[in-house]
Amino acid sequence: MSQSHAEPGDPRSTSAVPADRSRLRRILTRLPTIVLLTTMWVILWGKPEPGTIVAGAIVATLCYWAAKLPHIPVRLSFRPLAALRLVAYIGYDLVASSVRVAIHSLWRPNRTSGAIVAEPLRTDSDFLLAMITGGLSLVTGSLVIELNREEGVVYMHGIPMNSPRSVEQLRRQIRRTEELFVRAFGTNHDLAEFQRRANGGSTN
Amino acid sequence: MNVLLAVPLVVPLLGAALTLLLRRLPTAQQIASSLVLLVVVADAAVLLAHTADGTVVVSQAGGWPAPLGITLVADPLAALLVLVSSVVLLIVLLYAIGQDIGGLSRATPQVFHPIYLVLTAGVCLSFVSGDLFNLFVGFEMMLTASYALITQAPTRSRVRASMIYTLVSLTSSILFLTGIALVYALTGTINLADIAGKLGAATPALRMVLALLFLVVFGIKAAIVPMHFWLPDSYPVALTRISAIFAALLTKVAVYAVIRTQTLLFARDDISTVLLWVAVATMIVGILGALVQDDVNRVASFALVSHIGFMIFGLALGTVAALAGVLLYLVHHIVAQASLFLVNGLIRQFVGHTSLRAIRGLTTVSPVLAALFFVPAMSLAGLPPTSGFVAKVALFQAGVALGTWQAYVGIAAGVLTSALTLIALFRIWTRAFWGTPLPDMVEAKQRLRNASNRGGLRMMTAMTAVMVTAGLVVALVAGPLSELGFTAAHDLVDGEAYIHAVLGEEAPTP
Amino acid sequence: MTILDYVYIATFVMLGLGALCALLRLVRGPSVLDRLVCLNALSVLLVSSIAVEAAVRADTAYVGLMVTVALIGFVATLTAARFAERRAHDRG
Amino acid sequence: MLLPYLIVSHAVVAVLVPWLVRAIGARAFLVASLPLAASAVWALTQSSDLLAGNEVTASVAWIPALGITLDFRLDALALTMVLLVSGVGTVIFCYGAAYFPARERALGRLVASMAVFAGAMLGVVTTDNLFALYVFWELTSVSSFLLIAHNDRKEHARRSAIQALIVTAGFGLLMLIGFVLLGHIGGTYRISALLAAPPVDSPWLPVALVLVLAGAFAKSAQAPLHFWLPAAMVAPTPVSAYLHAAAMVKGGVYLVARLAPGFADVDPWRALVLTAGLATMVIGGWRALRQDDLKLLLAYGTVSQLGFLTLLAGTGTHVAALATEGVLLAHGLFKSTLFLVVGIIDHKAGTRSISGLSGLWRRTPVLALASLAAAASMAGLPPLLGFVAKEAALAAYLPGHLGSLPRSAATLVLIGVVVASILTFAYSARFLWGAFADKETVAERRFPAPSAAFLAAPVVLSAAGLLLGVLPFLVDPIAQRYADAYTGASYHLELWHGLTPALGVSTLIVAAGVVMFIQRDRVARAQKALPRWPEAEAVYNLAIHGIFTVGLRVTRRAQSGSLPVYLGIILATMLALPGVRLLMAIIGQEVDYPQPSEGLRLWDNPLELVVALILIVTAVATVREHRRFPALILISAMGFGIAGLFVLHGAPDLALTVVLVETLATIILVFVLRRLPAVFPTRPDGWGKRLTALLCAAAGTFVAVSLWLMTHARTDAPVSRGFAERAEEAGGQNLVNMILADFRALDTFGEIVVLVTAAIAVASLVLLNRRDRVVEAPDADLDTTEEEAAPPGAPAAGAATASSTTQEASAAGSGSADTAPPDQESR
Amino acid sequence: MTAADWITAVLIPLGALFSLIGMIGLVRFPTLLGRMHAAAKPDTVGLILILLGTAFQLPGLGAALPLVLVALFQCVTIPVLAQTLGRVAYSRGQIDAERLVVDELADALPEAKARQSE
Amino acid sequence: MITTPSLLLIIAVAVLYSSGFYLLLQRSLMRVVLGIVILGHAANLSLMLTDHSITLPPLLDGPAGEISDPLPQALVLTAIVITFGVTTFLLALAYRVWLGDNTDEVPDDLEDRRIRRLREPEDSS
Repeated sequence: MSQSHAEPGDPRSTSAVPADRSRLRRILTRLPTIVLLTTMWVILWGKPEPGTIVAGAIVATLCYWAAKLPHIPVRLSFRPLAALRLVAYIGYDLVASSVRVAIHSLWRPNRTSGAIVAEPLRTDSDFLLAMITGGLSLVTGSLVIELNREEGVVYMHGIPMNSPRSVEQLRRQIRRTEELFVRAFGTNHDLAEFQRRANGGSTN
Repeated sequence: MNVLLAVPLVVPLLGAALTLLLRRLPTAQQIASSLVLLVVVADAAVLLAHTADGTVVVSQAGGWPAPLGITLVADPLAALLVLVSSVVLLIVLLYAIGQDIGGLSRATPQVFHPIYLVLTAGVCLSFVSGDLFNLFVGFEMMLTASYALITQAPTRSRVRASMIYTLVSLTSSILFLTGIALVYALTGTINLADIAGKLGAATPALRMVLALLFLVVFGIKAAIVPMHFWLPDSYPVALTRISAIFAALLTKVAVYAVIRTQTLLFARDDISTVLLWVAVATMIVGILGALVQDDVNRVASFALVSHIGFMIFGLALGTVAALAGVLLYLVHHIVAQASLFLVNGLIRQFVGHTSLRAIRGLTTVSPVLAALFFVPAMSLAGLPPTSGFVAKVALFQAGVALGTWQAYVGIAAGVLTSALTLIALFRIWTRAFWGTPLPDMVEAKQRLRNASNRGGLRMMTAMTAVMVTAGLVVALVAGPLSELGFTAAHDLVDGEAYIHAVLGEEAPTP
Repeated sequence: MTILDYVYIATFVMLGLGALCALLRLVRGPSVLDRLVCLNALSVLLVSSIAVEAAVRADTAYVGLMVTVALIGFVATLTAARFAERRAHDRG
Repeated sequence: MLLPYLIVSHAVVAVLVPWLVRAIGARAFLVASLPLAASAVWALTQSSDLLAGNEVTASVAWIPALGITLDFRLDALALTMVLLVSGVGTVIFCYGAAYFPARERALGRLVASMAVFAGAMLGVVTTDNLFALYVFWELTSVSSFLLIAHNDRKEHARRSAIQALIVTAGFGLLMLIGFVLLGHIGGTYRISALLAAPPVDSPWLPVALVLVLAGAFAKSAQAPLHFWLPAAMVAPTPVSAYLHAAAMVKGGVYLVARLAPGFADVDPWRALVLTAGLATMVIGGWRALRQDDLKLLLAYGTVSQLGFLTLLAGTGTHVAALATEGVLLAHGLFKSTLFLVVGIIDHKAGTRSISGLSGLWRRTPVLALASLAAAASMAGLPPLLGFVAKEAALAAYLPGHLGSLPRSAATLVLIGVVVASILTFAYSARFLWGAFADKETVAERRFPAPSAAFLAAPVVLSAAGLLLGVLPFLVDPIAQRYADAYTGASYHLELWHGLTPALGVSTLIVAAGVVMFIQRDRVARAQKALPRWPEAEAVYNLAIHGIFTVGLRVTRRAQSGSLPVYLGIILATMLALPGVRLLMAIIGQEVDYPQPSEGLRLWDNPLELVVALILIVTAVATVREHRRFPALILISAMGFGIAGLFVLHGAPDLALTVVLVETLATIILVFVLRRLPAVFPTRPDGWGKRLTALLCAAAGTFVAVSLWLMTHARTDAPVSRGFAERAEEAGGQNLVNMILADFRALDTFGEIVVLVTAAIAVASLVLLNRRDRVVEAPDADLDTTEEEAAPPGAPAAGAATASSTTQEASAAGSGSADTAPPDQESR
Repeated sequence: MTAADWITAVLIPLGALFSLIGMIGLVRFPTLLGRMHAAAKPDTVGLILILLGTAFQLPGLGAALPLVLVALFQCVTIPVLAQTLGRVAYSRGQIDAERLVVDELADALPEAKARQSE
Repeated sequence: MITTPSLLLIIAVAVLYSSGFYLLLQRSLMRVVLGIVILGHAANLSLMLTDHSITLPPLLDGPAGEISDPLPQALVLTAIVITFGVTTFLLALAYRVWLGDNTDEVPDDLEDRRIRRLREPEDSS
């Protein structure tokens, strides 16, 4: 199965398939977004009454149609256990590094320096990359500055970086986060690719 | 909800929506908006018939009783103004349609029609609103539409002019909102009739502060000196159809608001001396400005400012006779000013501009145009037998009847202003209409005559003639009109009829 | 006054002090990006305050507000940031 | 009564006549004279009835509520005037048919204006309502304005016309105020009722009379307002003959004569009328003597005679009243004759200058004869009507007929009248001599014989003067009827009263006049030697110039064209009116201040401090910020502050809206901002920076203090307490939403309309009119082709020079004039 | 004081503390990137804690559900914002190079630039 | 009984109005627009302050206690939206001014400027 690398919204990604099937598929691929929007609506409204749900669905469809959101074929899988691990890791990291930054900001902000490191990634699914960078940025003390999509290199700013050792730690953290994300959400194909690159050690 | 009061708001707005949908079908759009205005005119006529005996027609919007919901009220003054405004709006609309048919304008008709109808609704709402905040909303509808209109065919000078217009109007709106806040702070209500009742118990000094603040708020929009500067800088630059409506109606809506608030809400507070001096300053400064202008439209705009002073003068007198005079003046001025601006538009159409420095001998180029200019010029100068004469006599009579020195000061200023108006307007006549026509004007006339768009031009001329005739009709029916004026003025001075009609018979009165 | 009330007061004091810090940075600058960060921080603080307020009053009326502010504050800041980015490119 | 219809018929003719002129040329005058002739006939038929004591009245209601009704009333004075206006008018209209060539420019306008004038004049003299009188009065002014400038391509004609209009209509306004006062004092605007019961004990009565007289004097060219009349001679001769000799200028005299029976004894009346009349008589006569232009000679003569008439009409005695009637008629007849004669001379000889005419009497003896009769009448020679009238006039100031007139005044007047009469004789002789006599120094001109139709008019009028002089009893009864208003010894208009003092004075006048004519060269030298008086016209010019200069000064100061200044003035006004009032209230302790027990406190909640600090700091920082982007962020932060405050005040819905709107606004601002320069220009804004700051601080403080005091002074509990119960029955929970969606749905509806309208406006500004978009290039100005360029429909050169925005017009240059639509409104 | 109240009493001040410290960092950090770190993330932690605390005070699960939504938004938006700001800061050169131990992006940038323009 | 809003907020209102007015009187269009925005806030705030005490949101099914006055809130809501619409238009207009004149300034009126340059009235006939 060849992985499509089409840019988001590229019409070519669906044009190859026969017409009626493609329409069905298009609707199906859009369904999750609409369901998501509807759910939000219902949550905001407070009570899940049928009227609310219908109204929400209509509003969501309208929003979707009006905003002409690009529909991207979602190619993800979901592994609950790995996801849990991921959440736990991120949560811990978040709190821990928050405390770290807090300490620095309280006692020695002037002596705190940062570093920008380049770290090659081992996956190239769009979704995964977005999630990984998001996750990385979320965690205190790290900030994605630039993502080189073609070579799969992520440039991270980290803080506090007072020694080469902490730089290495930062790199490790990036790789760990990446791995967790791929394990939680990557398709089998992604996983295989990731492992191939990780084992091969080639950074491309 | 009383349908009569709802129609002038709802029908134009529905019409606006319809014309927006019909924007690809110019003819349908034109017919639709004309029909809408016809309906409004008819409705206003019926409304006037209902109120002519001094009855106050009230409609509680949504069925909620007065201080809670929004009340729409039509007393004779409001009803008459709705009628006159809608007639003027209709005539100007037809003028504009003529211009569009002839392809003689760069306006965007698709946008013009819906916005114009929104303006109509805003003007009507401002007249019949019985609620201070709703009045604000009406004003904003009108003003937003006017912002859209004044930027039609946005050339650089127009954009500049509309910048001035918009910012000054916005300032006024902000102050209006502030005023509403203060009124609510003081009385806890925003229904006009209710405020009128409750202000009685308020500290007089604070009440007077409010009275003066509202004078400033509406004074800006009514172009009362010294808050008038924006008007001559913005109106003359707009398209004719738009400056005509602005000059005729928008300032009058503000004058109406001044009258309504000062008579109904602040009748107990004697700010008549302030009003008087403001009126005198408005008359004199405005007309002095008109004397030195070099552009027909600018002369007309300054004259407009000056004549607002007459209405404020009448309000300053505050008697029944004076308010009746103000009503006559309002009607007269709406029609006369609209006529003058339409004629100026025709001049622009004929010779390409309105600068006195390059217009000569228009009587030769177009005798009809000359006749059409002459009548409103006479009317504005107050020469008999036009409506302007009648209105001025009514005001002078009221002033003499009151007999205070302030009244005489106002009368003196009025006489001086009338004389100077005569000079200013007949200066246009002698400079632009008499003399040997410039060669290029004769050519321009030939070109217009041979052009394919004569039909449009004819319609424009015809509509201008209709407007001028309307001015004469106002003079002709001045008898019944002044009767109506006295009825309306009684209602204004009394206030009880209004308050009772809105709040019910048991309401406390000031 | 229960303990909870003291807790709320303390919370508000902390949030208020935080807002003042943000305000300080907002005025001091020095760069646009600093100000944008402050803007976002303020919006987050607003959401936090609303949340506490909701807790104080045990009232659900504020919940919708929170969602909106959280989302909208972000949109504003993001737009401005994009603008700043564009200018940076223009300059570069 | 037929009269209203007759007047209306004039208006109808005026409307139709331009088309008629196109068809039959100047002969349209004949058609236009029909209503006049009908009026004359009608007046004659009424005269017997009238003399029997039955006054004819009619009334058309116009604006009864204001006392403006078109009352008509035909009495003796009115009859005289109607006969004069319609009779002389008919003749002059017929003359006009022969006078104007068929291709005369703007003839339609002329005939129509004359018809309007004739109708209005009939109205003036027959109406019985002060306002109706004013209406017709000003109509005559306006038609006179149009008639004077018949040849509007001449600068002089235009100037004279506007001058006449300004003087007559301007002072007419004073008269209007006088009328209003008079009506207010007297309780009625009916002239007859006022005269029947004149108000006496009001301090405003003299003022009213002075104002009315001012209008009358201006109309009747009394010194020092006389200057417009000679200038008006630029009009075609029939116009001068009719308006400025027979009819219009008599309007003022008529008004004086009309009001004199009621008000002659009220104080300033006589002093004013006699002084003005005498001065005008003498000045006019004196000036007439030195004119070379025959028409100007007549014009000054008219001024002099009008002074005489005013004097007589205003004297207010029985004999003076009789004399007034006589002179009115006589002057109307002889003066129009003479004007018509001048018209014929001008037409045929091509000049009307005394120094260019010689020996005409031999060429047209008929004309000379008619002139002789008219001039003799003017000079007061028997057996002409002029003589009869002048005898009566002299008698009026001689002892025996003085009535209520003080003797000293009468003597003074008599001397003046004698002097003026001598002058009159002299210039009458000068006219005849100048027009017809042989002069050695002047070569005779070609003079084609005028047609009989042309000659008929002066002959008829002059003959009428002769006829009435010989048969004064035709006039006398009418005059008696008018004079009945006064008590006095019986006196009749007659040729021969016997050897009375009046006859003696007349003889003296003639003798002196003859001497003066014979010694005309000496007189001329004496005139030259005398210092010239300041011309009244110079004063007028100075006044007008002064008005324009003041206008310019004021406008230059006030209308600065700068928006910041305008807005600053608005703020200043807000401070000056409500602001000062509030300050006065605070100083005078008229207001209550909140006490600590009533909630005077710094804050409700410490968080308020935070929010307020955010607001204050961001506001001040925004003011001090000169870079656009930081300012924008500050504004955004302020929005969050406001939202926070709303949350504190229990208004989550509001906070939500503020945040939403604020964000949208920020986004839009960003889109606009990125087009604009990074730094705000900080040019001085016309007002000093400190002054501006002070002004704004004061304005802000005013608003806040008002708010503070007014919330404290609240009179009633807010009405919104009533919403809760209503909302429950309506089934809503969130009151704000209930109000928006139900109680005040109209506001919400309006709000949506505003929003949509604004959206359309924005779209049409930004998206439509793309062709007006300018490329972001340094020389963008040159590309704004159709913006301010001369429209193709207009001549490029004319519009460009005319354009008030000259710089831009020239900058715009030729542009895309060929591609733009035929838009005339592009400026 | 119920158990829920106790939980709230712990969580909410803790969250506020985080926020406050973040804001203090915003003021005290000398570098732009440092301030970004300080402002964006303790804030998020603080917000989540506060939300959690609030959830225990609200009447029911249904009422608390939107709070999850808020937290979710925050988690989604903060990284996006941080990333954007970081990129802008870097491209505008508002990075204090002295306070960077390593800057591998500066080494890569010339070629990155070249690639972008292709 | 509380009859007035707290002083601090009154001061805030004063500062908002003052700075709004100040910006309004500037030549730079963007500053003027910002001034209008601030003034809009100020006016809305004044409306809110007519209800002078901190109370509960105006919900009938909410917790018991005195609720705040719902009417000013409704008015402010309407006013906010209206002000927003108009401000947007103003921005579009500023954009057009910039397109036409390439400046961010409120320009003076040309005809007024011409008349200001006149020494003598052009005609006084």
